[in-house]
Amino acid sequence: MYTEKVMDHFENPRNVGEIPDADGVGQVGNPTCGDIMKIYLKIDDGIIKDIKFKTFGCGAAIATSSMVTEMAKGKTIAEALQLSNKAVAEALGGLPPKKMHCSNLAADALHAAIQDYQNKQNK
Amino acid sequence: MRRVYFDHSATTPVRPEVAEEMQKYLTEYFGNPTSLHYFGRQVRKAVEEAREKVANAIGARPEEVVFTSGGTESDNMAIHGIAMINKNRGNHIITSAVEHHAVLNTVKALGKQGFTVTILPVDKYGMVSLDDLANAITDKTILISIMHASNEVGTIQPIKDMAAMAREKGIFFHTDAVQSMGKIPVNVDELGVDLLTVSGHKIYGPKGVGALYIRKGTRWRQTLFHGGAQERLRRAGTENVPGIIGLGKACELAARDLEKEAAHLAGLRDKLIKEVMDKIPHVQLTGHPTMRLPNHASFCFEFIEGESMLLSMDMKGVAASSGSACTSGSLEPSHVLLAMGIPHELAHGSIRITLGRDNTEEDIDYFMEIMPPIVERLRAMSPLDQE
Amino acid sequence: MRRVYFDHSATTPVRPEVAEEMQKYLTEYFGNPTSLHYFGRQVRKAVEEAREKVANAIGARPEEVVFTSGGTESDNMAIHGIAMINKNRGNHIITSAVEHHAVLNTVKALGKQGFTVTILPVDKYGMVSLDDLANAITDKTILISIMHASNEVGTIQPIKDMAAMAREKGIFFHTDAVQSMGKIPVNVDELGVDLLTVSGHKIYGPKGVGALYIRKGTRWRQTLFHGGAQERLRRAGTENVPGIIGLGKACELAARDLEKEAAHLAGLRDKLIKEVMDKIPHVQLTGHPTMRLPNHASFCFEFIEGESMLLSMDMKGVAASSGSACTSGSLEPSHVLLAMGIPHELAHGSIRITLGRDNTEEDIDYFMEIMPPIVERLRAMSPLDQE
Ligand SMILES: Cc1ncc(COP(=O)(O)O)c(C=O)c1O
Ligand SMILES: Cc1ncc(COP(=O)(O)O)c(C=O)c1O
Ligand code: FES
Ligand code: FES
Repeated sequence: MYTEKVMDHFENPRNVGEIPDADGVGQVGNPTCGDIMKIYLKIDDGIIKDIKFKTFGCGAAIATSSMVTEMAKGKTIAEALQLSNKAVAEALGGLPPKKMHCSNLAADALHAAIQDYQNKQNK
Repeated sequence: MRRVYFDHSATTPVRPEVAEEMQKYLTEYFGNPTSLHYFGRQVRKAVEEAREKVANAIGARPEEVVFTSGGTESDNMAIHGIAMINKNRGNHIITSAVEHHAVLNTVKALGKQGFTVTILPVDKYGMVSLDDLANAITDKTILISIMHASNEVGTIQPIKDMAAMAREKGIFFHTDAVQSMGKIPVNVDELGVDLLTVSGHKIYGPKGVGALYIRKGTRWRQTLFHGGAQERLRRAGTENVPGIIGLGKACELAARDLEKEAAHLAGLRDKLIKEVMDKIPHVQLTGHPTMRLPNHASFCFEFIEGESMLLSMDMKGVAASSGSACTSGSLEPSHVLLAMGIPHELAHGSIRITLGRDNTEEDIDYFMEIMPPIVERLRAMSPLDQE
Repeated sequence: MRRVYFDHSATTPVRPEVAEEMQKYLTEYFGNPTSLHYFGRQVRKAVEEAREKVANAIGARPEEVVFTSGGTESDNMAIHGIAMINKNRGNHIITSAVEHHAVLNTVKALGKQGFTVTILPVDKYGMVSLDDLANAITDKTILISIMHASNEVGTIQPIKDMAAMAREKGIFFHTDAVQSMGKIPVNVDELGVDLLTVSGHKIYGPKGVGALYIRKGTRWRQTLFHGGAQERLRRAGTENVPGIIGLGKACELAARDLEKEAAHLAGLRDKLIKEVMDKIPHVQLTGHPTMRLPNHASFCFEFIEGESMLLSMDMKGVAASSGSACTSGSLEPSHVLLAMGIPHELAHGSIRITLGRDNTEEDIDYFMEIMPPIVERLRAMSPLDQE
C-alpha cells in the first residue's frame, strides 16, 4: 500500500523530537481522522536552521512529517511557505488515494510553525 | 523472519482437510447440482451432506440451512427477508450499536424505507443490557438482531436471555454467530434464535461462502435475489459447490474440536493479556474482562495510533488489526469502540489480537519481545506522551 | 461405461491450471485482502491482478470490474442498481422474453415496485427484433437488458445495434454475457454496453464467483447488500479470494484460446446437428440456424418427453439437459421455447447438447450410436407417435 520511500521515512523518521528554545512552534490536528502533528523551528537569518517534529498518526502521517522536515531544512522562510502538501506527497513517491489527506498535516504544521515565528517577530 | 498471524477475526487459513475436500469438487466432481444426470447427482449428494454437517454443528435440521456467499449476505438476507415479509405486522426493528456493518447498515437502510429502528447502546464492556432491550420492545417490533460475539472486542452477548424475551412476544430473533462459531458453543435451540448467520472463512473454511439458519416456521422469504429455483427458492444462483463442501467440512471440524480448541486459545489469550497489562504502561483492555471469546485480546494503547503500530508490528512479522480511524475506510474510529464510550483519541490507539489454532506460547513470547520497543519508539515520537 | 459430458451450458469443469492457482489461495495465501499486513497485502495484489485479467478479457479497465458471487448476483445487481438510482429520470425498463430468470424475474419484481416493464417478444429463432426495441423505447426508459447469447437455444442477439440505439437516447444497456464468454468475442466497447455480466463456472472457472462490468460514468449504485467497504463500496462482504483468482485465470485462458476453441466447437456442433437431423426423424433444431453459439445444439424431438430422454441418455453415460416441463422446477416448459412460439407439446421434447473443450468426434459418434434407439424406444411407448 505504501511506497518504499514512505516505509523508509516511517521506519527511520528524520528530525524527530522537540526544540526546547524553538523560535516557532506549530501544531495542527487533522479534522478528517483526528491525528495531531507538532513542528518546532529554529530560524536564523530567515533560514530554517533546525526543525523537529512530533506526530500522533498513521504511517503516512509520520512519513510526511519526516519528509517535510527534510524538505524544509535549510530553506528560507519564503521557500518553506511555498512547500505544498502535494509536493510532500510527491517527494514520497505518492500516497494511496485514501491517505492523501494525511499529507495536509505536514505542510500545514510547517506553515503554522512559521506563522508562530512571524507572530513573535512582529511583537 | 518469523511470521506470526494474530488476525483470526479478520480471516483464517483453510484447514488442509478442508482444502483437500474442496479440491475434488473443482475438477473431478464438477456437475451442476441442479442437473438430473450422473454429474449433477454426485454433486447434489455432496451438497446435501455438507448441509447436514452445518446443521449438526449448530443443532439445526438440514432443511433449515441455506447456503449463501458469506456472512454479509446471510445478515442482509435474514434482516431484509424478515422485514419485508412481516411489515404488515409491524415496522419496528431493534439492533445494537456494536453490530457488524452487514447488520447495522442493513437495519439503517430499512430505517430510510419506512421502518422504525432502535439501536441499543452498550456499556463500557460492549455489552447490551437486558433492561434496555425490554424497554425498547413495542407492539410494533418484528425483529431483533444482536450479534453473538463481537469481532472487534470479543464480548459475548446474553443471547439466550434476549431471545427468550423476543420469543415470548412473538418477535423474530436473528444473531450473527460469525465470530462465535468454533470458539464457544453455538446451538440454535439453546440460544433460542430464529435466524443465525455463519461464515466460512472465520472457521478455517473458504472465503465467499456462508450459511443462514432459518428456523422452520419462521415468516421469512428471500427478498434480495431473483433467479433460478436453487436452495428451495431461498437463494437463487448456481451453488458455490466447492465452497459449500468446504463450509460443511469446516463446521464439522469446528464442532468436533471446540472444547480442545477453546481451552488452548483461552490459555494463550490469558497469558497475552496478562503480559501486555503487566509489561506495557498506559494500556487498557477493551471488551468484557470475562465474557469474551477465548481467542480475543483487544487493547487501546494511549498516546499512539493503531496503524503505525500495525506497520511496525508487520515489519517484525506480526499481523494484527486495529479499529483506529487511520485504518478504517471511513476515517472514523471503530463505531464499536465509540459506542463503548472510549474517546476518539484512545480509540485511535486500538489493537486487536485474535488467536488461532496454530498459535503457540512462543508466538506470544515473540510478540512480547517486539511490542514494548515499538510502543516506546512511537510514544517518543508522539506529541501526546508528556512524560 | 463411457461418460460423455454434453451439458456445458449448465456448468463446466474447472481447468486444471485454474484449480492449481486457486489452491494456493486457500491455504498458503489466505489473508484478508482488506488487511494492512503482509498476509493481506499479498492477497490484495493477487485480487487486483485477477481483476486485470477479467478486464482484459472483455476490453474493460480494471476499475470497471466488480467481483460478485456469480452470474445471478451480477444480473440482480446491475438491474436493481440502475433502476433504483435512476428512477427520478424514468421508470421504464425493457428486457426480452428469453432472458435467464436472473434477469427476467428481477425485472418482473421491479414491475411490482412502481416500474413499467416491457418484455420484448422474439421470433421463431429466439431473436429480438430491432424494430420492436425501437418501438418500445419511451422517454421514460432508463434501462435495457438483453442477453448476449441464450443458454437454452444458443441464439446470439444483435447487441451492438441495440446498444447503439440505447446509447443514442441516453438509456443504460446491460447484457448478460454468461454464455457468450469464451465462445464468441465479448468486448464491452465493441458491443457498446454499459453493464455486462460474467459467471465463472460457465468458462471453466469455479462456481460461486462472477463479475459485473460497470462502464465508468454509469449512474449505478450498489443497492442490494449493505456491509463493509469492499470493492470500493460496490460489493460488501469479504472477497471470495480463491474464486476471484480462479475467475481471473479462467478469463485469461478463455480469451487466449477463444479462436481455436470456437473453431473446434463449431466443427463438432455442425457434425452433431447434421447427423441428428439426417438420422433421426421428426426432430427440429431450436434456436437460430447460423447466429448461434459454436458449442450449442438444441432440438425438439416430437412425440417424446425430455426427462425420459435425459434419463435414458444418462443410463448410457451421456449428460445433457432439457427445457421440458418435467425437468423444470415449475412444471411449465421452458419460457424461452414458449416465447419462440414452440407449442407446449413440442417444447416438452426439448434436448440441449452443449459442447465443451474436452469433447471429441468420438463423443458425437457415441451419441449418434445411443440416441436413435432411445428415441425409437420412447416413441414406441408414446400414444402420440401415430406412424
Ligand atoms: C461479526 C461479523 N459478521 C459478519 C461478517 C461478514 O462476513 P463475510 O466476511 O463472510 O461477509 C464478519 C466478518 O467480516 C463478522 O466479523
Ligand atoms: C444466461 C445466464 N445468465 C445467468 C446465469 C446465472 O449464473 P450463475 O449460475 O453463476 O448464478 C446463467 C446460468 O445459470 C445463465 O446461463
Ligand atoms: S493521519 Fe490519520 S489516516 Fe493518516
Ligand atoms: S409427467 Fe411427471 S413431471 Fe411431467
